Amino acid sequence: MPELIVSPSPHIRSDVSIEKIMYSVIIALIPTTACGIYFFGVHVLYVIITCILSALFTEYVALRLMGRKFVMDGSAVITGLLLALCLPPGLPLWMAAIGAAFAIAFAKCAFGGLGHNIFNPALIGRAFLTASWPVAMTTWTKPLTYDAITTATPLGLWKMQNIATPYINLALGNVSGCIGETSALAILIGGVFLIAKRYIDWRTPVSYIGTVAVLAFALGQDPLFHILAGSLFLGAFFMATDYVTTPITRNGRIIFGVGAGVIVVVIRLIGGYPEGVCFSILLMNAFTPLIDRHVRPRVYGVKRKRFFVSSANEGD
Amino acid sequence: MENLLVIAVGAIFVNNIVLSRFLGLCPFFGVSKKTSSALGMGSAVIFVMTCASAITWPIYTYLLLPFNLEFMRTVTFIVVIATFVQLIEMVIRKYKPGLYKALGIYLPLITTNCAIMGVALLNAEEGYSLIGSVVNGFSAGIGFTLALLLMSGIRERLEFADVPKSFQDLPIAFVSAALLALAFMAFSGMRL
Amino acid sequence: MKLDELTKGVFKQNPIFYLVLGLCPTLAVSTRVDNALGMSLGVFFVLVCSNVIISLFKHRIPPQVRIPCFIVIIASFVTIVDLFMHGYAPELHERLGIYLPLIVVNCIILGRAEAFASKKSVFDSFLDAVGMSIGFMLAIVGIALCRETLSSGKIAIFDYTIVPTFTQSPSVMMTLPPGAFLTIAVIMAMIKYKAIRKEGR
Amino acid sequence: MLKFRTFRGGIHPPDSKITAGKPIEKAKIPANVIILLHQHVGAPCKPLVKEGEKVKAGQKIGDSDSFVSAPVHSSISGVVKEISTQQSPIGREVQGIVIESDVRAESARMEAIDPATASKREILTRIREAGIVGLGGAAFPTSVKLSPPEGKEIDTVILNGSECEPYITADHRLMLEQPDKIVKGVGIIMNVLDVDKGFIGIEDNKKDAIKRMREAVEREGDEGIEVFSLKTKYPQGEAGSLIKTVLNRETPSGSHSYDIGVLVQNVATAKAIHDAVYEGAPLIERVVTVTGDVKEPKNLLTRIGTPFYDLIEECGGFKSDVGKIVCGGSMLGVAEFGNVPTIKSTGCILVLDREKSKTPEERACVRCGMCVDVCPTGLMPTILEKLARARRFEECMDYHILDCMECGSCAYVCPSKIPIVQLIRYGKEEIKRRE
Amino acid sequence: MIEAVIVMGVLGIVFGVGLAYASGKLEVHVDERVERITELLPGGNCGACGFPACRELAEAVVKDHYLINNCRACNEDSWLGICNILGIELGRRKQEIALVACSCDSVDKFEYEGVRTCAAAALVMGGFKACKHACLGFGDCVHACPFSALERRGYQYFVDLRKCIGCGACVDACPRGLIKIVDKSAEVFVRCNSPDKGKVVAKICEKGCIGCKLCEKACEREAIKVENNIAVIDYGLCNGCGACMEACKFGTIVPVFHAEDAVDSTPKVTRTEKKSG
Repeated sequence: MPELIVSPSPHIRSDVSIEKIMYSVIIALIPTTACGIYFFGVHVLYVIITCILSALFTEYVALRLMGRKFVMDGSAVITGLLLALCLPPGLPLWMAAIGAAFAIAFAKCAFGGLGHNIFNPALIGRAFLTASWPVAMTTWTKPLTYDAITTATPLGLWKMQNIATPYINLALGNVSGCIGETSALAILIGGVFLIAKRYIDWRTPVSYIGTVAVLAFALGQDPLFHILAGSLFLGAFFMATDYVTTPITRNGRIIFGVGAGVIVVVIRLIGGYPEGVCFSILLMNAFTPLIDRHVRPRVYGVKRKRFFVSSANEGD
Repeated sequence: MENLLVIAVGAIFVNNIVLSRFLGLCPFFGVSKKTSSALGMGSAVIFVMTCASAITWPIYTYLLLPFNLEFMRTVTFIVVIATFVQLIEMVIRKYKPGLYKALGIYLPLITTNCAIMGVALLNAEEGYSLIGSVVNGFSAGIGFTLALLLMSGIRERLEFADVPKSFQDLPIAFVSAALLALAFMAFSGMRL
Repeated sequence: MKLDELTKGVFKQNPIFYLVLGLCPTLAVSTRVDNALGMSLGVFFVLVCSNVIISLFKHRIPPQVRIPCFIVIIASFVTIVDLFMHGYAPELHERLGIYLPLIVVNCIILGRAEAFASKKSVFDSFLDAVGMSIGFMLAIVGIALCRETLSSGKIAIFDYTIVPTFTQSPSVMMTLPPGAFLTIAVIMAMIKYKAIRKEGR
Repeated sequence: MLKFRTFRGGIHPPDSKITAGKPIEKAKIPANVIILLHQHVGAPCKPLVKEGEKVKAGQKIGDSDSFVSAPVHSSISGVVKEISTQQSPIGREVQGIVIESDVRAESARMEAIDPATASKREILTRIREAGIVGLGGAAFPTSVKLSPPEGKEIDTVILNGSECEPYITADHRLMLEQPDKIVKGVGIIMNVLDVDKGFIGIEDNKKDAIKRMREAVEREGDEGIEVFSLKTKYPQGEAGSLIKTVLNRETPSGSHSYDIGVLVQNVATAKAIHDAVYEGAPLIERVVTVTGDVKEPKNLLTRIGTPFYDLIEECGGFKSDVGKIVCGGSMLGVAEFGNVPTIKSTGCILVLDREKSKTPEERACVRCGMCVDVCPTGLMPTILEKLARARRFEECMDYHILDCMECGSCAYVCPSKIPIVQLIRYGKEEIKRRE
Repeated sequence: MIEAVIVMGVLGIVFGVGLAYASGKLEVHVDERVERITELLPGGNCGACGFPACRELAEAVVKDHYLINNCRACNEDSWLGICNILGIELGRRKQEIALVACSCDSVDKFEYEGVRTCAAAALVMGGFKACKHACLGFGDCVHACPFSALERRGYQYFVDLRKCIGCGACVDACPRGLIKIVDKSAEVFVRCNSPDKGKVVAKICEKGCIGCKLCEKACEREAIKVENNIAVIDYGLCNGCGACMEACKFGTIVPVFHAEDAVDSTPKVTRTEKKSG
């Protein structure tokens, strides 16, 4: 009689794994990356490579310091790539490298690595760079010129000089801005791919973009301009859907999207920055633990929806 | 009215008392381990801060300013606040022992909570009216509670996290606070 | 034995890194080394004086109202420092802003008064106060040094440049709140890392 | 539009029903059978025979005085070799009677009764005497289930033919080959309970079975019975999900389906009831799907108590290096470590090779929320898993850990391959232990 | 100057009177003995006393002095100290230690895959050890010990007798109930817990107790008895002579090491380490 393996049920597992999801995200980012390189030239490629390498290297070193095994699961690559995509095309490479290193070291590894971070590492990297080198982070190059002619982003133009950019340019990406944020169409292709594969939930991007559109419309702004301009698409499809830092319930994801949408509009209209996608997601990341705690699905056979369940009896 | 809204938004978001002014850090790190106690502490601070703003304002305006005793504001304020907090402490201890237990040693520390003293001083410095002071005090309390709640949520989740040994407990709390402060920079430069 | 009372504040029970007291001024004024020095001198004066006075009167103060009494004593010294600095270093006074009067609610001072001075002898309290303030000073100046270096791209104390500008684009973030939290986090993690390594051996 | 109603969550594992097209074959009579005295929920039976005694196929050899219990019968004719402790396929050690076959195939039958004239008491006694238990896997004595407690009114009977588990085709084949017996069985259940509404729920991936059953219902001419096409989704066959889908009722947390007036029975149970009543046959054989990595997967009509290895042998033996032998389906089944005998509720023997048996490496949870999305109960498995691991059982109760029915959907979808079900089970056990 | 004095004076009087009044009105009685007792208690919050934390025990002790016997963790000095605070005198307290009653020698009956804790493994087909009573070796007891007195090396457990205070936290954690709390004076113990018949035990475990009664015959004081197929030592009668140990053919009875430098409570077992982790 052979020695058999005994393990608890279930005895079959789905073939979806962390690696598979991560590499699908990378594939979904290819159109965006290609657009970035096409519009802003070869320097962009260096920025992307620098970010990815720096992210991988930092993760390796940090895990070694922590005495853990380095696993090539693709998450560091995504962090590096996403960070690169939300940086200005002309950013000095050393800044990009520091940003990626900061993102991985403090936003990810300090919390215990993949799965434990509170904030989206790529966005922390971007926020860190914005706070550290505001000038470099707001120096935009003109698309398709391949030399550093500085211009303003569509949102900047709109905020400072009240000039609206044509929709077609916003959709195709023929405007200045961060590497990966300009072409709404390319992002949409990747996003739809991920939604179709069911790796991301459609609720987040839809509620996020929807909120921005509705709120912009309600406040007398051009909703289409507001959803196409800036990094809203990139944020909505790739950052606000990051598993680790967003709510785990479907309703929670809708709340997340709505909250982020409101913050984006508030920052764009009265804030100190022309764009607020990065900060809006970071702020909602901070709210995520609270959302997770209080927004729970209704349990089968349990009538009442109970909010504030566990804190009810702790006061006394 | 416009003015009050500006004060409120300023105190809650733009110049958040914890994340931007560095006031009240001891309870921010001390009581943020559980959401429930964070909520309790937060409400205590909101209450004390509002009342302290309301009490210190007349004393400053009608007692210290007319007699040119501005230099004594530190002493006066702290005495007023200390007395007031001690009263609150006694009340909670008597009627809400559970809450008292949860807040532990931090309730007496509200006395020395620089946030409350700081708000009183800021009110004096900015020259707010009575209503302005109260709104400022209340909003600062809300800002404090908001930051505390977010922090407690984060730390509750971190209990499951596989934080490296050298970052466990306080260091990771500081890192979280740093990242939270980074996120709160969203509101810097906000104008109404 | 007595030396222990002095040195424990500096290392073993450093008020900032081990007791985690007095964070507010530490983070708020540590943007520049000179601010940090001014702050720690103020704390030094207030801590030493109040510790000595409180331990002198420890038997006279009724226990029910001890905290208000301590606070009044501390507040008086803070007012002295405030007025003194206003007169002799108006620029520094300006920069420290409300954090100077807020020394009164610095947890270190009240904490030492409550935990130490109200129980121990005058001389012990004095040593404790000196040790604690030196510990505070080392910590705050250390943090300030890190932050100023990274945010200005050079190392300088007052106007003496120690290391000339090494980068043209320093990180602005280090002067901002996130930088402050981050600096102290990294320093604490490093201390912990060393402690763990030591224990492991 | 009832067709599109469904329950929350659920998963779509590959259905792997490789034996769906294979007719039921009669298995060889084994040399030895082991009749376990505890094959059901409730009190174990006491042996009625002694070592060395001769028994006939169908002879009652174990019974209990307890109400919640069912007798056991010898499934072959032969000699009682020993009565000893045996490993049961559900992981317990119970008393068992080993019978050696004498090849004479003598059988004992009860008299057939006519349900039209017989009293309810008579029918219930017959069902009990025939040793019928829930054949879907729960093994709850059917006579007990058909006697609802005082004050509980049953208004609907649902026959569970969904067979949502991958690999298993026993019920599917039964519905194809003996639909009339099943429909007659439902008729008996409805008569006993005085119910005039009955549903037969079948997943819509078994179109042929739906057709056959509809024809059989028409032939029977009972207007109260409706064949209900269910959306193919796991765990459709779980009672709660089935009731939700068919009737849109929910069993309140902590209560039974009879509390909301519903009785759920498996199709195989209905067929067994038919046999016991119309033919007087006790429950001594059932259809078992032997599938997975065996040379020739088959649907076998087997004698209860046949050792697993005999059945695997009959299907040509292992295809490759065997890793796991699972009693039941791939989602809920229990992995065996020895040559255990089948029991009444064994519907499937699944053999997996060593490669498929390996548990994938566990990674950190990335909070993807897939487990929350698929949980048919609406729990948050990832949180339960973390809390159970941290031994924070009181908080587990806040998250309704006891409502988990361990369907395994969460562990199936988890991209980090965390053994969520086992951790939840562990939490539940600890909570029960503490009470 | 005058104003300052007056203002401060008035404020002082107002607040002083207010506080004095309030403190009288809102007085809450706190027994300071609770604080002092809490300080003396070990602070492991092990829960062995039936209270969730040491402080709760202290509060209970003030009301009912004899509850102090519930604390198994505190040492002689602090125990006397607490008695002093309470003003009572109690006799010498019992001191106990935990011992793991399994040699971990049973053969495996299958390859287990799943969550690597004893409690979870015990739920899968009754555990992967052929012996139903065998240690599963994932160290739930080690994690449960509030005083880090247990150590796991491979499949064997070592109790640090200097740290162990017999609080029983590990007893609760072991799904097999293998851990026995015995008097600290114990010199030998039976390292098996299986009530199975000797035939069954011998087949699956080289070091299990088969209930042969050789030890019973060897003992002069009748301190060791075979009950329910397992030898049990009555530590009230045992003088630690070791006769039973020599009589046992299977090495089931082993000495408890009390030497300061010996951490092991169990001697080395010849079986090689199988899997760990």
